[in-house]
Amino acid sequence: MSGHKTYVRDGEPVDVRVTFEGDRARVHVGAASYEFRVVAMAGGGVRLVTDHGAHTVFVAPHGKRQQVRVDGHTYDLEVARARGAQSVVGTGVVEAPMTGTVLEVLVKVGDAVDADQTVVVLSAMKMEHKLLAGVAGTVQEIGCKAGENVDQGRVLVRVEASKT
Amino acid sequence: MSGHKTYVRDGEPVDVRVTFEGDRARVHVGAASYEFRVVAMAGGGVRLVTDHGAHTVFVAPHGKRQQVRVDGHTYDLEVARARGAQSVVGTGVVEAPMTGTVLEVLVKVGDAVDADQTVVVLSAMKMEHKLLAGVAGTVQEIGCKAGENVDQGRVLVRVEASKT
Amino acid sequence: MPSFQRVLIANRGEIAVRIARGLRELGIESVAICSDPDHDAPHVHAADRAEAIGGQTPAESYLSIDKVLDAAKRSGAQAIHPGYGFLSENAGFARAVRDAGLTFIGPPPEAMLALGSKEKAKEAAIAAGVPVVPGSNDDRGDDAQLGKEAARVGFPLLIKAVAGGGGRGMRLVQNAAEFAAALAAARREAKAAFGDDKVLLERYVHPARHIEIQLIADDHGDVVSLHERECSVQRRHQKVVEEAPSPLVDDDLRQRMGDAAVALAKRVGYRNAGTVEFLVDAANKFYFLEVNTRLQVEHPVTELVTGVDLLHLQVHCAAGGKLRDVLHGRDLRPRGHAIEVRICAESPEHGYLPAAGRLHVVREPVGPGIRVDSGVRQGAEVSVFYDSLLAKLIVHAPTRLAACARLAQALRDTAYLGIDTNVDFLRRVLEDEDFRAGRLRTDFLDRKPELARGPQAPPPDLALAAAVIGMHALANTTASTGNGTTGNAPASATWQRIGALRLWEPTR
Amino acid sequence: MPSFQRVLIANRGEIAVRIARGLRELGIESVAICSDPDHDAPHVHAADRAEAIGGQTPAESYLSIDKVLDAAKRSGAQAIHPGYGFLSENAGFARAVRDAGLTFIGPPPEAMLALGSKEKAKEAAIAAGVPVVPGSNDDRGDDAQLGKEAARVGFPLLIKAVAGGGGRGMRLVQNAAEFAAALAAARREAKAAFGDDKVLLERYVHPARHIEIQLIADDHGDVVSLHERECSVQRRHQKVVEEAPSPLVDDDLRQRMGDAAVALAKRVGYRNAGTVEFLVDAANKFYFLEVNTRLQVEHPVTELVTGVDLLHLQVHCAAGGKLRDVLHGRDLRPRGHAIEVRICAESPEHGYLPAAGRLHVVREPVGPGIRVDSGVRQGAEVSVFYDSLLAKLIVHAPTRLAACARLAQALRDTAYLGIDTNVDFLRRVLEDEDFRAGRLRTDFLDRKPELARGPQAPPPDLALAAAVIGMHALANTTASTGNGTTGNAPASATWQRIGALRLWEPTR
Repeated sequence: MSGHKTYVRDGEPVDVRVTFEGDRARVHVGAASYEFRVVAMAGGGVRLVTDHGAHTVFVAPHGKRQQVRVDGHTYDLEVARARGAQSVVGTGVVEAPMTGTVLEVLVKVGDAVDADQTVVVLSAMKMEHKLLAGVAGTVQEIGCKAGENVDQGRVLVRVEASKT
Repeated sequence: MSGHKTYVRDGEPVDVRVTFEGDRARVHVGAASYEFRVVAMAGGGVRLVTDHGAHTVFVAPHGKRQQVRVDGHTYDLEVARARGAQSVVGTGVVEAPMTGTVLEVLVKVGDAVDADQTVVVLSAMKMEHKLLAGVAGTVQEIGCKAGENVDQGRVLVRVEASKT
Repeated sequence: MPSFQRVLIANRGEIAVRIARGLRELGIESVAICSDPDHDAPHVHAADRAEAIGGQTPAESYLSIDKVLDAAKRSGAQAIHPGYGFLSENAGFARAVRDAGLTFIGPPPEAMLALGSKEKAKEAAIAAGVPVVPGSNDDRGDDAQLGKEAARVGFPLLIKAVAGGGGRGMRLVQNAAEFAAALAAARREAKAAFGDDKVLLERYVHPARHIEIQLIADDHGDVVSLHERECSVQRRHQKVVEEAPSPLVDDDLRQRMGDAAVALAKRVGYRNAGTVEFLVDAANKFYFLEVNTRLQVEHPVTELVTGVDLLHLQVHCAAGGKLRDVLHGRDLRPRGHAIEVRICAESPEHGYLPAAGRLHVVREPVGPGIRVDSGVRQGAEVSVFYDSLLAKLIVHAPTRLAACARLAQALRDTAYLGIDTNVDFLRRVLEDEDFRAGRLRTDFLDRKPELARGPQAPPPDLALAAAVIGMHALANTTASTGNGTTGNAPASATWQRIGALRLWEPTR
Repeated sequence: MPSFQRVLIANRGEIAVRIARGLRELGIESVAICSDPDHDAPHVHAADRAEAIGGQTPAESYLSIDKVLDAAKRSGAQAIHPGYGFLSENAGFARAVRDAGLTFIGPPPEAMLALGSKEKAKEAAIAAGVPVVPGSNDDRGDDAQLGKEAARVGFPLLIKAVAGGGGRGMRLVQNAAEFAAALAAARREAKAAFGDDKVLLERYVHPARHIEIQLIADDHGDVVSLHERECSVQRRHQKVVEEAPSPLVDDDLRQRMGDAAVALAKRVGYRNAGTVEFLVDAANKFYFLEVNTRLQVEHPVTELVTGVDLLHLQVHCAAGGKLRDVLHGRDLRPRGHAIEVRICAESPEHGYLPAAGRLHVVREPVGPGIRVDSGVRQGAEVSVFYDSLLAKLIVHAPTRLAACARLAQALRDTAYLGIDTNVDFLRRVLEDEDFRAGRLRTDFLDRKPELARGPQAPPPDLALAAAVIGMHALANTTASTGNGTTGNAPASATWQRIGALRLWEPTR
């Protein structure tokens, strides 16, 4: 499972990409890379464990921004684009981020979609993953159907980006 | 939305039926009837509000029994049969308890099912409802398909009870 | 022991929750009241029962004397606790409660009136021999006479417009040489602003500390001082941090301030809990400010260091009980150190802009010596209608430094997210070197604007990484339980989710 | 002020959490250790960092001196806090820690050895002039001589097999006339059971109270008594409820017991925190029982009534600090009343059967005067490997009755569900008339079996109705977010669910 989000820091966009393997998260923040063991806390927070200690994290939406509280310091982050917080492939090619079962296909060929619109719901690792169109445009192809088992990387939906 | 469960009290089975309307719950315990306003508490408990005061309730499974804590007193309840805690129609006729959208049909005609087996997942009021077979037996008829909108009372699945 | 069977709480938020808990401990039924937006607010569920009184704004609900009295009658309550704010210092309400045959848990309306205006309160203080800020309010238009008065009042002094407000017509005068010119300017400004050039003179107490004395008084002539609270850390007269004892008060000053406060209370026939506020100058001279005729927001610090429960004492006194029955032989001297911070929905980083919205995350600290008096719950909407106070975080520790460390740590363990709060600001105050050294003055925050501004550095990589991980983690723990759930009792997946919120583990 | 930079906590559960919090307040880094099942236990996340030491059972983990020392070295800790239980009273461990060049936060091994066996501790007590239970342990087979000894010891007395245990060979003798026959029977039983008919005599102190004195001692010769804890409510020598001060101790007895405890500590060169346990008879005569050479489970009640922080004092003393630097001029007399109950995974209603399994619901009370020292979290698995103590609930209030009311209410506000616990039992104890009246004896629970049994009535309709509603409510709040989620930031439905758990409202 992986995800991606762009924040604005000091006026510059910063890409943050995260990949999960088991309980490990590898995060790229711009050119830097970090790895954590992720543990959920009763009550809604998350602990990020490293070899040198651990960080306590709470997150919440804050209007169009995002609040994150790390070790008792709150940061109010500016989000660059509404590209979607869930598993996103931003090219218009919606691939299965991991092997799983398609729960729902929410669009059909020819539908107009927004970048943030969920097009497929995938069940994997017993969790539900919402896959977003990634770009605004028109659905060109549907590569799966509800109930089908799909391998990682399988193209589930193709969206042609609309010209703006 | 409604539900039903049978407990054993003083060696005798006691039927408990609950019907929800909005935030109100009407409960029949044997021949007696009660009505509460139901309010969820942050942290997992529930408040049952009456005109004369309110009760604080926590519940948890306890092996094959069920714990309920009401106003600081814990009761360890004996459950009569594993009839299912979710929306159940116990006759083998699985009806839509409310208008909604079928998310998944988990059986096909001819399948052998247990009474406690989920046969249909319905999305209604933006919540997911698991509809159980209600009786052990064989699926006779499927009356819906995934993605379909169904009205309240629509027969979704029929199960013929097996002879025991 | 005299008491009540049922008490109505004419308030909301943390103080209503705290009163409901206290009443329950005393075996007294509590009745909450609620406006429409407070339908299922924490204070409603903290009480034994609730009376909905409708309305959105305070004026339509908690400030409506008729609605509150109606609710009290409907519920069969014998007494009303007003909390703080709302109707708590309204003598008319106190009288209406009494006229309705109920008990007002607070002072009698006569005492409230005697202390209600600053002018009257000052007269009462002078009559009781309590020092007040030296001044002169007898301007007959004779500037030479005023010059003599100024010399008597002493410098530095303030010239204020009698009709004034908002600082217009006000002049700070450092010495006699400046007086005549400043007076002329103040008169011109006052005339222009208010059409009245009358002025008054008042000694400028600076640097000053705000220190107050907690009193409790019964119907039998006993008035007991529960000593001081230090409340100098303020912003525009709004207290931000309160503590007891004051790091700046010694036994002698404590005794003299307590005696003064008791004398004033006796003079006006005061009953129940009340607080006498003083300004204290650099030479430890104290001057009467005003009396708060109610339980105060900051009462917990007094409870922690004296070991009394002020709510219990209020109920005891209101029911006609004698203080000597419950306090006789008790050592009430401050022990250890207690500090309270007020957690508010406001952004010090943005000019203290008030915040409203949904509290998506509420995480309140627990542990030895930590007390949280909270009036909110996770998921609740913080309304624009009411005070911005979300909760009070109070610690008690053996020493002031240990209390600072405990409170700073407790603030790090606290999270109220979804709206702006002052939690980070409070932590910065607690970690400030001057604060930790006890160098407190009423202009403490004015002199340290950097505490409100906060660090200007961009968020570190860790914050960005944590934001993305946290978001994904939460989003995915709400994942579908899918099929395969057996129907017996609540699905184990359900329990896992609501329970452990276990991440990255398949639900069964 | 001497201190450490990093301390390893050689324990788990609530005490490890409490130590980690206390260290953080002192600015000291904490290092947790964890066995395999404790991988993500609360104590691990309470510390700044953790060293996994593997193993399932205590013997494989928290009892392994080698593993603990390895972890300490790996982490760079300068000191080890042992908590209670596990290695805390193991003199060999204390010595190994010292030999490794680290500081053991506790007494020196020599003091532990001097107090380690009951016999040695009794000798030390006698040498220090501390009263012990009168007895005779010099059986040379001469029954007539023993009869004379019995008269000296006094009646009632117990005849016990020297080689014995488990009550075999034990006889309670009410008076001299019964002695000869009882002695013969005891000898026969002892011979049969242990192959040795030697017996000892011991005064039977009954009815007795269990009262203990908390001590803290520094390296500079100062030993301070922090007064008594009343721990008479026990089951099979396991404390169930502890409080301070004892309702049965007056200033004079407090002073004499404190002096005795201090004398014993000085005699053996005791350092750091320790507790001297006594039996007290109906005539207020006290008899030495034993010394616990560690911080005790029930230490919070002492902290609440004396205002000290025992963990802070332990660290201060272990680092070579002087008590007079931190306690000089402090009033340490008990103020108010504190009561602690131990919340355990066991079922008093079923013969105190231990319970294990998943804690589906954890709801811990909050409010003025309430402290919870907890070692569990919602969703966690309670393992059979470890002690059944889940958490301690402690209250502080102005009077004992107020503390009883506060604790009973706090217990009603508590929920640990999914496994059996003693929460309802504890509430029944707190509400018991004799308990509330302070009529405490070590056989309190034996004489009141109905407290353990609980009410025998069938569950009321309300319980059944609540069970079904609660189950449905929870099952349905985990409902699918379905589609329609816009992708910007976490889905609002997610936030609603994790946040408010709003029932019966459509998610957006």
